[in-house]
Amino acid sequence: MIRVQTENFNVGIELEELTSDDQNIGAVSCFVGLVRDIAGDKIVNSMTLEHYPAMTEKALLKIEIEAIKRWSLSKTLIIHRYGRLNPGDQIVLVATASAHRNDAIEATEFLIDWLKTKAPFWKREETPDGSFWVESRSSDLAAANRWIKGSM
Amino acid sequence: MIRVQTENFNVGIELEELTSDDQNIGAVSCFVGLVRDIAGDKIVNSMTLEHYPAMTEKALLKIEIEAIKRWSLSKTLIIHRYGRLNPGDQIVLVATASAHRNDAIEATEFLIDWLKTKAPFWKREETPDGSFWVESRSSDLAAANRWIKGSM
Amino acid sequence: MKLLYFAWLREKAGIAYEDVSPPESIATVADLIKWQISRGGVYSEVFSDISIIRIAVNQEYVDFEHPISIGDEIAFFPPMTGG
Amino acid sequence: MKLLYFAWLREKAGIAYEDVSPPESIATVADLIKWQISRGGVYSEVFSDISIIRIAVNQEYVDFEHPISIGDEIAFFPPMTGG
Repeated sequence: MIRVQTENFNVGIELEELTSDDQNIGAVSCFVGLVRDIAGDKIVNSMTLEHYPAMTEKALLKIEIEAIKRWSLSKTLIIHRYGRLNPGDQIVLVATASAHRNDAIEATEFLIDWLKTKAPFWKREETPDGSFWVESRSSDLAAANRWIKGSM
Repeated sequence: MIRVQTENFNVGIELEELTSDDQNIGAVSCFVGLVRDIAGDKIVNSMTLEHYPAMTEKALLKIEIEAIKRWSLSKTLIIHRYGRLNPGDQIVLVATASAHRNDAIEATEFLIDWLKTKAPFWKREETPDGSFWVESRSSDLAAANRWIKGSM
Repeated sequence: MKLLYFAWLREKAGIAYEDVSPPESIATVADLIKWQISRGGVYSEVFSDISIIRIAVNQEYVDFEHPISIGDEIAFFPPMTGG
Repeated sequence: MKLLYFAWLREKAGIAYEDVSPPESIATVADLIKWQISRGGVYSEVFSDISIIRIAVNQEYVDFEHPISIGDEIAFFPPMTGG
């Protein structure tokens, strides 16, 4: 399931829904990304996430489908927020449920890696020295490329 | 932090506590293990976890310290239940918080891998054909051994 | 043809979107970028370093040689930084 | 010396723990296991396949050659299956 929203989310409730009504789930893996109050050596007062509404869910769905093809998953969930966020705020939740831990753990890692470089979001950080668009990192690209194997 | 208990735990509350009062946390990774209603081809009616009380927290603490040595972590949490559990019940929670996602993700994976083979818990499954002690898997040992590098 | 700009491309362009009607000779994304630059104004700055520009045509990632046609929605943006 | 048994070793032994006083010649865990087997009863069955037995002395994992001494807590159990 994909959700793109400005509102916060409750991880506990989301994970409960992920595992309810399926007692063949043996493993839930989840990742939460949060706004940090420091980025590099800059103080971050707030962060604004811009996205491409017509494309975002489509791109996330594509990533989710890829995960479902690669691993044996009972459920998957991606929630990504946009708009203005403050340090400590939750940005993104990725969670997967599976019979086996390897599938859940690897799929979660894959989803967050691909999401970072393939979902149309852009972060701007507001700092005491002004606003700056966050630059993409080669390490994020390298992390995403680990999972390439011809498809997508 | 280590907790060994019979009672259930609330993942949402635990993760909130993990990130409260530290706005330099950018990533939370967590894993929840649950009792499945099927193991191999057997129906599982319930599962009983035995442990070695005098040793369990000591062993878990050792694993936790090893994770803190290897990765840059703001917080770590391991909750492991023992006693009688039913399909769908939560068994174990591993969660880590870090400034960066790689540390959180890798440390969580490490913790669950080592915990499976190095913490003194033993599972017995109650099935329609009787009770059976769960045998350790070579795949779990292989997963744990990935992280060996001289220490511990 | 609808052009969309995101993040710092939007700021440099001064607009989030615009409707354009390039001549028929403009057949690919690369052609379109050259044509936009030829129109003058902010576009030479917007497209000054195409190594850090990504494109989607009709909400699908494409490369610079991708064909374009009337009615397409063409988006220009920097490398994504979500998650 | 306190011996503890867990999981199926506990079931085979029929007890969760016992206090034993082996002679001084019993210097290692391996010695202790042989001595237990020599005492007869269930122990030859408990220790029939030591490849699937793990040991802790004073709550630390050790191997079969680990020395033991008076006052130690020695635990026998199968490979762990937590998590």
